[in-house]
Amino acid sequence: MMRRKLKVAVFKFASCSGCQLQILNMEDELLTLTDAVEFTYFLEASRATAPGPYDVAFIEGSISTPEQEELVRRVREESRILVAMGACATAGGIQALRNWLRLDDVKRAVYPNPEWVKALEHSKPVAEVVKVDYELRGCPVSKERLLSFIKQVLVGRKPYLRREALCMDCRRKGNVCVMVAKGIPCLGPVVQEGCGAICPTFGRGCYGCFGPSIDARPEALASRLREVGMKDRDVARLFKGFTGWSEKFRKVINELEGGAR
Amino acid sequence: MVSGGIYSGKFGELRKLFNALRLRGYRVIAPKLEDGVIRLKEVTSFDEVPYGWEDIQAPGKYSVREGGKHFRHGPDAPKRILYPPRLELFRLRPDWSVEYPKERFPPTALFAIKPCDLASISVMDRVQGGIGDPYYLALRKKLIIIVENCVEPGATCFCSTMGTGPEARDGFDIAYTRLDDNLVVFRPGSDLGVELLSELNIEPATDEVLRKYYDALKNASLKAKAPFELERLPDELELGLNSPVFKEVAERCFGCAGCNMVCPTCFCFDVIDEPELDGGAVRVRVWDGCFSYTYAEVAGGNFRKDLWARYRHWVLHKFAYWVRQFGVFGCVGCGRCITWCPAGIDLRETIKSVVEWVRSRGGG
Amino acid sequence: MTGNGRESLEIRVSNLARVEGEGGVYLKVSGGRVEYVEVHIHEAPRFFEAILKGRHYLEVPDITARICGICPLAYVMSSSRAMEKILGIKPHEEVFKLRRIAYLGEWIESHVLHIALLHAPDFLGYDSALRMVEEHGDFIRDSLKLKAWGNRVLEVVGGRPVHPVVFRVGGTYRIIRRDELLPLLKRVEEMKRRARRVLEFVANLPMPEFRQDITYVSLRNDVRYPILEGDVVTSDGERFKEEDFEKHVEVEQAKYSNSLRYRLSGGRPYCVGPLARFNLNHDLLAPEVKDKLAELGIKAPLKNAFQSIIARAAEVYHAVVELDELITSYREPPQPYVEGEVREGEAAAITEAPRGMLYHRYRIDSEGFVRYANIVAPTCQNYVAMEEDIRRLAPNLLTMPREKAQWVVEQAIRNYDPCISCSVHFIRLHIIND
Amino acid sequence: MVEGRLIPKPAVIEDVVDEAPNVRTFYLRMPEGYPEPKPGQFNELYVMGVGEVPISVSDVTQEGLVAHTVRVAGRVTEVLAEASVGDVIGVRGPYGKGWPVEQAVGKDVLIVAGGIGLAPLRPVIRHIERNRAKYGKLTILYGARAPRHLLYKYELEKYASIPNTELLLSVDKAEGPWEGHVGFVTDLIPKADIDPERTIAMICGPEIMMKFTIKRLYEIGLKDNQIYLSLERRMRCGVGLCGHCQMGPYFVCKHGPVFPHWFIKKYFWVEQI
Repeated sequence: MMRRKLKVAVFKFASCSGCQLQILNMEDELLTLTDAVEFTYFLEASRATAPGPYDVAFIEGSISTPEQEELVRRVREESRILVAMGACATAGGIQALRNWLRLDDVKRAVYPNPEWVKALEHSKPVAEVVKVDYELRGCPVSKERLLSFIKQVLVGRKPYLRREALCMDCRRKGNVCVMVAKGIPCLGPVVQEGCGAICPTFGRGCYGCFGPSIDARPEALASRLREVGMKDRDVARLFKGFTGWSEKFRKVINELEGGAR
Repeated sequence: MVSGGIYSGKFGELRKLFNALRLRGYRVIAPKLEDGVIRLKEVTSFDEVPYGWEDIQAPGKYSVREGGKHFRHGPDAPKRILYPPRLELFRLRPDWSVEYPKERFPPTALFAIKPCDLASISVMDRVQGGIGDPYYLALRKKLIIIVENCVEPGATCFCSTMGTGPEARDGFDIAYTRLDDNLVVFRPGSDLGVELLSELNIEPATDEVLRKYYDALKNASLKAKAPFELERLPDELELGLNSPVFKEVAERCFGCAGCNMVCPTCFCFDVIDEPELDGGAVRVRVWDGCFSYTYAEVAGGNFRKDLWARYRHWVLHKFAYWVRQFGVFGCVGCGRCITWCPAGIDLRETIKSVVEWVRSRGGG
Repeated sequence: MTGNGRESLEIRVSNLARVEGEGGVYLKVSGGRVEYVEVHIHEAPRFFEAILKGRHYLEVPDITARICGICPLAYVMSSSRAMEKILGIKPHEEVFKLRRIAYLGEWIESHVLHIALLHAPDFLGYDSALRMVEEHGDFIRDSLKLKAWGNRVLEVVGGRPVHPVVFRVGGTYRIIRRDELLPLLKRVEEMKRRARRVLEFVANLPMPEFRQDITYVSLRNDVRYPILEGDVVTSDGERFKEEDFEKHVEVEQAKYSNSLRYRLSGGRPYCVGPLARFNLNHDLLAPEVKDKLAELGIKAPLKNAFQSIIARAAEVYHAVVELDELITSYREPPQPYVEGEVREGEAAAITEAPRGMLYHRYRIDSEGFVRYANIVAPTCQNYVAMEEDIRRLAPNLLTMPREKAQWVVEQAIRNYDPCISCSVHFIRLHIIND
Repeated sequence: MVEGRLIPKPAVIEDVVDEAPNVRTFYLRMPEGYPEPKPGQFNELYVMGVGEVPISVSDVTQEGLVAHTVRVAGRVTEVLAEASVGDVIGVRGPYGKGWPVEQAVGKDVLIVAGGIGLAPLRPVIRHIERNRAKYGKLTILYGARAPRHLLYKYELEKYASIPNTELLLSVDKAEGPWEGHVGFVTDLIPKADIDPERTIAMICGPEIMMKFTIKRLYEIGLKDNQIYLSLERRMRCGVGLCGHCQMGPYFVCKHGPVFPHWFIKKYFWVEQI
C-alpha cells in the first residue's frame, strides 16, 4: 500500500455538479478515505486550495468555452492521472445535444445579447482537448466505481473496471429484460455497465447515461428497433441523450437523421 | 402402495406434495408470476405457483396470459440458484491469511421445474463434477427436484431434439405430468421421491390414464423439435467453422451476452480482485460470457476480437466442443437464448443454416 | 458608520468555494459608500432551452434534472407537474405520497450537505467540514448519517440519489412496493435523534448580527408544509396562483453574469428557500419540530439570513418526521402511472426545491413535443437578495480585518445555498426557429 | 468458499533479474507443499488486490527457487514489475501439461522460440543439459525484435557450449554490432542442421510466428506428431473451470498449454477460433 497521501483534485466544467456530489455521497467511506486521500483542490467541499501537481485530477463537465479549454490544458499539465468523470466529461453530456444545432442560433435563442456569451462550437468531451488517462462513465458516475477506482490507484494498480454491455450486469442482477418482456426500447445491449442496471430494475429502458460499451454495436440495435416498429426519429431520439455525442452513438444518430452533421 | 411405477391422482395431491416439502424444512424454489413474467423464486405457498397461466414465447418476445393450461419456464434457470451470478469467494488479509464469507446452504427443493432445466443440472453436474465449485456441490447435495413434464412445449422449445424433454428421464426425485385440470400423473425417481409419494392419495395409473399420458408426451415431443438432427452435428458444425453464416447472423447480434446469462449451462466466470483500504483484498466471482469483448482478451491482443468469432464460439461450444469436453451437448433445448435475445436471433436457424452450408459443399 | 473602521474595502473572490457551481463575488466600498456589489456567475451556459425544443414531453423530466445534480428531483417534479396539467392527468394519491417521500429525501440530502459540509464550517472558521471532524466529530457523523439516509430514501424510491430514474409524467415507471420502503423505517427513530442534535448544534452556532429587510416568498397550501403544491404567498401579504407567477415578477439582466435576476413587481428583492418557507409556513411544521424550536428559543420569523441554517435544520427534522408518517401510511397504487391523452397545450408548475421555488412552464404540440419552455430556478430569484445582503453588511465589513470581511461576504452568499449550475439555466421565452 | 488450492499462497521474491526492456525474472521461494513444476508448466501469480496472471516457469534453481520471466504488458504485470527482493506475492500452481521431455528421450530436440517465448523453453534446455546423455542433438533457434530484447543474454552463449548443441540467433533489427541473423527466426530453420527423422520440435512464441515455423518444419520434412507448441490464452482459473482459455474444445490451461500439433491443428489454424 502507498503510504503517502494521494493528492486529489476535483475540477468542474460545464456540468450539474452531480458527479462531484457522488464524492461527497460516499458518506461512510469519506472519513476513512481522508486518511489516504487529500483533496487538495475541491472547491465544492473546501475553501482551502493547494496548487498542483496532483496525483489524480477528476474532471467533471464538458469543455464548452474557450476558458475551459485553457484551464483543462493547465490541469492536464499538473496532473499525473487525469480522469474524465461522468457523461459530460466523457461524452459531452446532455448539453452536447446543442452540437447538432448552429451555435449562433442557440445563443440567439437564449441570450438577448448573444455576443456576450463565449462558447465553443461544440460541447466537447475532455478527451477531445487533452489526453485522458481514465474514464469513469455515467450521469452521474457510480459511487461504487469511483471508490473502487480510488482504491485501485491507492494500491498502485492500473485501475480496471469492466466495460461490457449493461445487459450482462442487468441479467446477473436478476432483472427481466424489458425489451423482451415489455417491448420497451432499451439501450442496455450497447451501453457500458456500471450503474447497477437501475433503469430496468425500475421498469424502464436504459437511457444510455454510461455511454457505449467496449464493443458496442448501436447500429444493430437501431435496426432491430426499427424492425419492431419504431420510427427512425424516435430511435434517433433514444440515442440522442446523455451520451449522444459519443462517437458510436453520434454515427447512428446521424444516419437515422439522414446526414445531419 | 407406491413403488417404482406410474401413479395418478388429483390436482390437490400436488398441493400436498408441496406442503410436504415445506414441512420437511425445505426452501422451495418454484415458478412464480412476478410483474408479468414467470420467475424461479422462493415460494411459500402452493397458490403462488402460476397454474392456470401460460407464457407465450417467440424469438425476442415474451408475455403471459391467464387461462392457459401450461406454463413453461421464464428467464431464470436453476443455475441462478446453484451457481449464483455474483459470489464473494474469499478475502485475503494483509498477512495472507484467508477469510471465507459465512454461507448457509439451506436444503432446497426445486418444484415444478421443467425437464430441460433438470437436464441442465445434470450438464452442470458434469462440468462441476470433477474439480468443481464447492458452493455448487454443497447446495447440489441437498437438492430435491420435482419436475413437471411438458405437455405443451412453447414456440422456442426444442428439448425433444436435444433429448432432454418433454419427459424427464432421470435425475429427479419426482416427475409429475398434468394431463388435464384434475388429473396428474406421478413418477418417483429416487427413494426420497417414493417416500414423498407414499404420503399422497394416489394410485397406480390405469391403462386409460397411461394411454393418455403417453399420447400427451408423444404429441409434446413432436412439437419441441428443432430443424436439425443431433446425429453427426458436432462434426458437421466443425466442418462449418468457416461458414459465412456466423458472420451473417452476427450482423444482427448486439454482443450483449444476454444469451450467456440466461443459458442454463453457461458456466464461465470472471474473478474480480478488489483491494481493500487495509491492505488486504477480496475476490469475487461473477458470471461471464463468451460474447463479452474482454472474454478472450489478453495483454497482447484479443483472440476473438470480432463478434462473429464470439458468436461462432458460443454455438460451437454448445453443440460441438461440449460433447468433446464433457460427453454431452451443452445445450438442453430450453430456448431461453432465443426468447430472451433482444435481437430476436434464433439459434435453431443458425444451426440449420450452417449444416445446410456444410452439406451444400459436400461436407457432412 | 463607526469611526474605528476603514473608509474603503475591495474584495475580489473569483472562485467561490463550498457553493454548487462556478461563481465569484466583487465588492468595492470607497469613502464609506458601496460602489458596487457584484455576484458574478460565470458557470458555462449549457443552453438547455435549445436542447428541450423538440423533445418529447416524457423526456423532459430526465433532461431538466441534469440542470442540477444536487436537486434533480425538483426539476423532475416541477416539469412532471406542468406536463400533467397540460395533459389533464391527475396522478394517484399514493404516487403523490411517493413523490413527497422522494422529495423529502432530496431535501435531507441537499440540506444536510449544505448545513454540514458547505455552511457550518463558516460559522466556526474552518476551511472545510473534513477539518471539523476532530473537534465536532459528533455533528459531522450525525450529518453524514442523515445525509446517507436521505440518499437511501432516494435510492429505494428512485434508484440512485443523483438523477433518480423512477419518476415520470403521470407517476412512476413501476410500482414501488411497500416492502421496499419499510426497511427505511428501521432507522427512522435514530434519524430523528440525529436530526434533533443537528438542529441543536446549528441553533447554538455563533450568529453574526444581521437583519434583512426583504420579502420572503414561498408556496403555501394551508394543509402541509409546502413541497409539491400550493399558491405563491409573500411576506408582504400577496397570494397568487402558480400559473400567474410571471405576472408578479420582473426579470433583469446584469452584464457581469450568465444568470438572469428576478424581483417581485415594483422592483422588490425577494428571498425563496428554507428561510422563506419557514417564515411563511412554520405553523405547518410537525409538532415535535415546533416543540424543539420552542425549547431552543427560536421564533419565526427569522430575519437574519445567517439563520437560514436553522431553518434548513428544522426542515431536515420535519422531513424525517414526515417521512415516518408517509412511509407508514403508503399503500401500493393500482397502477404505476396514469397515461394522459397527448394534446396541445401550455401550463406552469412550481414546486419547492431545497433552495426554493422552482418554476417551470411548457407548451407542447399535438404530438407531445416541446415547443416552448421557461424555467426559473431559485438561485435566480435570490440573486438580487444576495447582493442586497452584502450591501447591507458593508458597514460592518469595514470594521473587520480584510480576510475576515472577505469570509463574511462569502458566507453571506453561502447563506442562500446558491445553486449556480441551476441559475444559468433560466430559459427565455424564445423559440428556436428550425 | 473455494477450494484451498485455488487460493493464492504467499511466496517471497528472493531475486530479481532485469532481462530486457520491460522484461524481468522473479525468483520465488515457493510456499510449503508446492510441487516441483515440470518444464512448460505455469503458475498463477497474484499481486494483492491487483489480480492474477498466468506466467510460465522459466527455471527451477538448485536451491529450489522457481523463476518466472515476466513481460510488462497488462495491469497485473505492470504492478508486478515494480516488485523487488523481499516482497511477497501470491502463487498457485503449477498448472497445465508441459513439454514432452520424456517422449523426446533418445531423440534430437529442436527448440524454436520467439521473444518472451524462450522463457517456458528454458527449463527444457536445463533438463537436457542435466540429462545430456539421454538426448540426441539439441538445436536452439531463437529470435527477438533486437539484440537488447534477447532474454538470458548472460547464459545464451553457454547454451552453445552444451555438448552436441547448435544455437542460432536472429533479430528483426540489428541496432548496432550483431553477428547473428537479421530477419525472422523461421529463416534459421534451413540454416540449422536438423535431422527430420529423429527430431522433436518444441515451439513457443507469438501465434503467427508459430504458424510460420510449422510451415517451415513441414518443408524440411517434420510431421505433425513431431511438433509441439505452447499456446497463450486467457488462463484465468488455471484448472478448466472459468472457460476463458478455450481453444476449440480444449481448455488451454489444463489440456495444454503445450500441445502436440496433430492434436490441435484442426482448430489452431482457424481464424479467431
